Amino acid sequence: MVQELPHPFSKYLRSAMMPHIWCSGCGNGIVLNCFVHALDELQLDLDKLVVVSGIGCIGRTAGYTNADSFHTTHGRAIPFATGVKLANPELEVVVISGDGDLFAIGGNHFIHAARRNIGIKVICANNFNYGMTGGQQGPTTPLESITNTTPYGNIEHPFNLVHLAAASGATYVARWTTLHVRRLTQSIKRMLQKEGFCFIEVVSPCPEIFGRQNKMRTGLEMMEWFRRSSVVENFSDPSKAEITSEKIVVGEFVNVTKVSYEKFFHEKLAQINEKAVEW
Amino acid sequence: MTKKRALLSGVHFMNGDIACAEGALAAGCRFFAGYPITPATEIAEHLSRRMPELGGIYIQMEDEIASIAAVIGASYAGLKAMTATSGPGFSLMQENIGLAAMTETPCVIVDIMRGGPSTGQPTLPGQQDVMQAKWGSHGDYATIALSPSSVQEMFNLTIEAFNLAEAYRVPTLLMGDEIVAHMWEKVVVPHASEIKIVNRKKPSASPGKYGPFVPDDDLVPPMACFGEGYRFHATGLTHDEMGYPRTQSSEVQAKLVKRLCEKISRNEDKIVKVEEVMLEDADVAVVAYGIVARAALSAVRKAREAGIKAGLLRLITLWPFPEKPVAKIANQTKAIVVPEMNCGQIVREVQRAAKTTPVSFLSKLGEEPHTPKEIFESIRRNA
Amino acid sequence: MTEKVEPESEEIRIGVYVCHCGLNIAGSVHCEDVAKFAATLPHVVLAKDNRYTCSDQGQEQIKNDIKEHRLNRLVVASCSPRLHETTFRKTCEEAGVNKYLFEMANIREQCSWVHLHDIEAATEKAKDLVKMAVAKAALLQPAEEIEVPIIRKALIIGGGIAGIQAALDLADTGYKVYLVEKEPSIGGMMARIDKTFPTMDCSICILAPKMSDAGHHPNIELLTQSEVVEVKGYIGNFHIKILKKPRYVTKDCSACSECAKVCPTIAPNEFDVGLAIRHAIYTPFAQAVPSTFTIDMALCLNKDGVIVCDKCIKACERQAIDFEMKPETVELEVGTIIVATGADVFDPSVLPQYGYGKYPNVITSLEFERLINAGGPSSGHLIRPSDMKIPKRVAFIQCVGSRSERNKRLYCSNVCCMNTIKDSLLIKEHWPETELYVFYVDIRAYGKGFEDLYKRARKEGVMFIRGLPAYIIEDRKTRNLLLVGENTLQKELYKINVDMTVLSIGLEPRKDSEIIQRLLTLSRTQDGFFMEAHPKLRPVDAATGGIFFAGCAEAPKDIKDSVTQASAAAARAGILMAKGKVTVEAITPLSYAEKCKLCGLCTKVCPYNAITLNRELKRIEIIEAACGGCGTCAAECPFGALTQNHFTDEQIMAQIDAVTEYNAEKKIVAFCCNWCAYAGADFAGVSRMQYPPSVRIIRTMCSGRVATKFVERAFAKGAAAVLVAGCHPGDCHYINANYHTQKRVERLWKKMEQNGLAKERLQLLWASAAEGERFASKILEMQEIVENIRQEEIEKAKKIFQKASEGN
Amino acid sequence: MPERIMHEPLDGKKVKKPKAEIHIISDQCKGCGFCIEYCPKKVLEESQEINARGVHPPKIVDESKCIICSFCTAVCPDFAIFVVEKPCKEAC
Repeated sequence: MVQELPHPFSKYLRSAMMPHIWCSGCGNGIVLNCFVHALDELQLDLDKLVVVSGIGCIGRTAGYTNADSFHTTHGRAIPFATGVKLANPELEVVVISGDGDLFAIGGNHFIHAARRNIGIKVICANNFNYGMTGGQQGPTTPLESITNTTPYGNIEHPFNLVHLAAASGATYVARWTTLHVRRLTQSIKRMLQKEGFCFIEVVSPCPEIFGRQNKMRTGLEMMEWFRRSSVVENFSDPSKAEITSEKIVVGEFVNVTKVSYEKFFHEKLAQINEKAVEW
Repeated sequence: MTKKRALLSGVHFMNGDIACAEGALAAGCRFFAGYPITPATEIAEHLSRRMPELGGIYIQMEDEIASIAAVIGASYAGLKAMTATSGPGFSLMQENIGLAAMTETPCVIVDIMRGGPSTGQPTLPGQQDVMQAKWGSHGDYATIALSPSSVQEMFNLTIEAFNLAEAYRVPTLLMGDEIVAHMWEKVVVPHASEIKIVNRKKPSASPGKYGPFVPDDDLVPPMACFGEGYRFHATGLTHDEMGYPRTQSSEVQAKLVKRLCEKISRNEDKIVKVEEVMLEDADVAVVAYGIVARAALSAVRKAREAGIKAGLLRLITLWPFPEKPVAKIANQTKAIVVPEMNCGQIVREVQRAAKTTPVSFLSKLGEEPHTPKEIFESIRRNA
Repeated sequence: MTEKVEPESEEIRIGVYVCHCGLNIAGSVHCEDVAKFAATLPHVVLAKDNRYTCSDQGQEQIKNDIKEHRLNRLVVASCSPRLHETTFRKTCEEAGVNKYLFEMANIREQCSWVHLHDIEAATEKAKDLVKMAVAKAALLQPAEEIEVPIIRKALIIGGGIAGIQAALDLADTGYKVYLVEKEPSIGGMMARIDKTFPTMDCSICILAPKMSDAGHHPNIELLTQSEVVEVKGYIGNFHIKILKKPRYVTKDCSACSECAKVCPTIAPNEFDVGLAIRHAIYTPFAQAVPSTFTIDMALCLNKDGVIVCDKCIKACERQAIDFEMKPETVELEVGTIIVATGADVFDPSVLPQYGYGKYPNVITSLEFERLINAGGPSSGHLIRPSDMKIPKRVAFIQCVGSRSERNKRLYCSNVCCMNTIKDSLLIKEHWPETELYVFYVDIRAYGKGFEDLYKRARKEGVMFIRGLPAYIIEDRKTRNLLLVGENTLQKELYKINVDMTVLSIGLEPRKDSEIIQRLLTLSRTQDGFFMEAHPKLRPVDAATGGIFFAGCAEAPKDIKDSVTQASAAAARAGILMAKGKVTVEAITPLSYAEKCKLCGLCTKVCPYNAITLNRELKRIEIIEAACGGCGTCAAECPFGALTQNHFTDEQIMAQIDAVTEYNAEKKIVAFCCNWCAYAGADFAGVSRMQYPPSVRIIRTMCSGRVATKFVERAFAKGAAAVLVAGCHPGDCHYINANYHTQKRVERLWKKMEQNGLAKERLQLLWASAAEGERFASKILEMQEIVENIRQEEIEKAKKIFQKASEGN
Repeated sequence: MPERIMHEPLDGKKVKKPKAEIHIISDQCKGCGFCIEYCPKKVLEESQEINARGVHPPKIVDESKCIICSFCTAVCPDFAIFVVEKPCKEAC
């Protein structure tokens, strides 16, 4: 066992912040891993990258990536990122946050950013509950699941995030689990090379908080669920992309070309300034 | 270059909202994010036309929360950014005004005050948000708040607000009211070259060394922007000077919060602006701000005609509170009259500063501000 | 679906012609008497005898009589209908009489020739036969043959040389062709062979151009890694379902093989019989068509849709790798099908005496082909597996899995002799010093240029020793092999030491032949290869219409024969598609809706799935085009709701009654299927085999048509014995209809036993068209019964089957 | 193809497997076991040692079986394991 060599991805991480705060078996580390893996494969200029996150366990990701990063208030990562992207379209702006942050308190921002087609890239780690606050029911908590606030089983219908994103107008929509690291990495690469609003949902294990209350005490057990249940159905109907204990539909669901808000805006600028000169 | 695309200059007839918008442009603001709300809507409408002409960004967000968040983002990306709203929107913004304070984000928030609470009186003036401007968001922090009382000042103070925001890396609030916003007046716009513009300090340290929250002697840290190669981190969590979360450390917390407040209080003298009228020999002083100050001025003149030695202290800066100017007049006058379009907000600060000098409060709520007569009566009573 | 045609009200006027056929008939039958007798029969308005009815004058006379005497039914008593029915049917049509109003009495093959020396009996029998024909003729109905359109597209199953050739021929003719291959590449066995005999061409060199032609032909659609899973429909209108397995590599693949270089998993390459390795992502051989690589998911590390290893994905510049590919079902509509599924090779590891699999230096002829092949694992160097050294002495053992009772492979595999001779010459060519021994049973060098090659081999010093080794002993140290056996020419034992032994393995039917057989309703020979419609005259047609054979699927063949047969099959299929339509003989079922109880039995017994039960409309529906015309449905229907056109119950009953009207107790009523038993009886006649004249043959298309009530009727009318004769099981011309015959006969036997009747009075015979002897001896055997049967027995049967004698 | 395969591939020995060098940063490991469970060649197993975080990091069972697919590296949430290919002079 040799140890002198540094980890190949260490240059993408803020050594001062390592090790991360996440529990053993938590999928957030895999999301971060795949994200930097994609950066590595794309040889992306880190000086032009901005990572924005909201509140929640995964919200720490911004702090861990060795790029310009901002850890906003709960739910506000997307509008903050919108400001950044519009102010400097040269920047690659990536929002990495959780299901509660992006789709409960931040839900309105998400659908409008998608509608406007702002050129920001959103990765959502979906762990089915509010992990950081100790495991409360959230917008993606499956029906009948047990959480600290649904002790008798969840009676709220969860969001189908890929359906929501597709319906809101995202130009790229994919879902993978933390077991599909290769596809997730490729998917992130594809997303980073696209124009307009993109969204990837990563179904991620939360063994300590969610799993514990739902008969999946370890990360391995949750990963086994993913292995057992996930089926790759690329470009299938997002509205049918279910997540149940029997079936997790993963894949790329949307990949279309649509002019981004910022590009559109600057085209307009050019036009009106043409006119202005004529006057 | 055609006239339309340039910044304005010369003499113009406009309303307060437009003056504010033009002031922002003159100050170098190139990003506006907002959400329609009376009586601030014209600012957005005007900028939606003017921003593009000057190559700036205008965007209407899904709500005021998003608007302020976008403004903070734009500021970190290097643009001077502003949003404008009124009471209800101002309340929604408080969360991220706190974030702006915590992350020391230079930005301007315009609050055109209307009758509250809640939806209140959308089309009528008020001064009920001035305390919210100080205490609106949770936790201890300091902001700067200015109060224009004319359309000309809507223009001037907007520029001033940007300069202060940039100088002190602090969210700066322009607390206008429905009347100054909708009133049409003559505005003299100096040529761009004659307007003083302050820009944020850029770091001298190389990317490797740079800490985003390492303060200079004035307690204000130089500010790098995204994409400049500094690869820094900022967070709403309690953080050290490198910007990294230190949620468990009491000394980091104490150091940080103190500095956030002191970078304003220590620079109070440089920040605070007041207007003093006929105070040299005054027995009775009126302390007023915003639109009310204009009624107060004519009331003071009336009193002088009636042989009462009255004077006016007009607060241009509301926050940090002009402690010293108020204390000064308190020493030389018998009484102080404070008219406000609320149930008594700034008056408490005046009382605190005036110490023993009696302060009488003149409240006005509803569709119109105090008449000069009402204020005159109060002066006479206290003379 | 045909509705019952009401018999025309017009008076029935039958003309009968008794042919002398020179002396062939007249020699042992009094034809004039027969004609006179015929004239007395009901509805007969004219009866003549003439020398050669089939001659032009004979036919002219018939035509004139038809006009002159307003004949509307025709009976000719002459040779076998198998010979001249079509001739006289044409004559009728030319005279304006529907050809289905013609009936023949076979008084030559089944009378004069088999009773040469008993003129009286023969004449009596001839009269009976005419009487039967007239009885049937009176009930004949005119019929129109229906036409079915043919889809001008062909499906070819199997992408070996036969499939490729057939595909190219059809495609060049202008027809759309779907070429289905279950392996990743077309090419089949020929692609694996080094050289071809007798010309010694490089096999792949002459095959590769054809492969790429097939790959790029605008009219050919290749479906590799695909298998036919469902075939519905009938000649001209087949609906095919094909399961296309995922390749996991898209067409963008440039076959640069960078992926294989980085693939971490390896396995033996099946194409090289495991003598070389391949990776999980691979192409079986360099010239593969399509050249697109494929991923062996059983071997790949990426399971359950989780990509663990992405080396190939990273290595692929064109991004042609797609693990998301899923199996797809392709649906096709074709008019014709060519079965070119090829053959397997015999697995010699079942023969312990040769130690294949145990001794490293015992290899098969197929492995040898890969070894000697420049593109093979040893890049053409003949090395022996044990030590990779060039063997000095090599033995070939012939007939391994051919011509052997023990291995249940009685047939000659056809290619092994020449293949060995070719191989021996190849070795001599490169390593002249090598000692070569060929152990054989017979050397079969029957083909063009084969003998020369054989001579050359002997001249080159290849030792041919008659007599296969009894066993092989391996020297543990040297791994050399000692072959021990008897030289049957010199009648002496031999013990020969060699470095390597090549087992010349035979060809055998594909293990999955049953599947193809079931899907396409084909029949197979005892050997297990697919059976052609006629061994001489329809060698590439299947019994099922619209389906043809090419290559080793039909029987072991060499490349030349496979190509020849492929072109023949293509031509046959082409003929159908060029016509664009096909006519079906009007011997299809006829249903009486009012009698039908919707039991659905007919749909179950139909070998062609030509009958479907429409529950909504409460009726059965018959697809004439799909119907083979065996009549099994009519025989099985418990309610008499089905009968067969031109072989109706009434007609057959009439024939039975005609036979049994006088001294039934002296007669055998025989029901013979047109293709085997009846043909067998004809063959007995042709070869002048003599048998008792007591038998009266009623021809049905298939023994499956013989309903129990026919047999019962015969007994009820006092017949001494009844014979039901058909094709051997498995050889049925109507796939499996004769299984139902057997069941029915067994039911009757049981019934007879229960009623204390001698069941041997009913006999079941399987006789092929070639087994005249078998037929003759059966009649001889049954004559015993006829002679020994007691009157009471006959009466008893009459009583028991009483009911059957009433009506139809 | 249906033939039974009875002989060893002649070129079996010629194929050269890359030699892996597995690096485990033990103290960074949180012991989730993903690398162990999902290694296609079962190269790793849980060790008995207890690391700085009080968990059992993986240990190498048979490095020679590793085919450097690097799935362990990709699936590790803690950046605690990676594999490099040994330079040829060591490998061959």
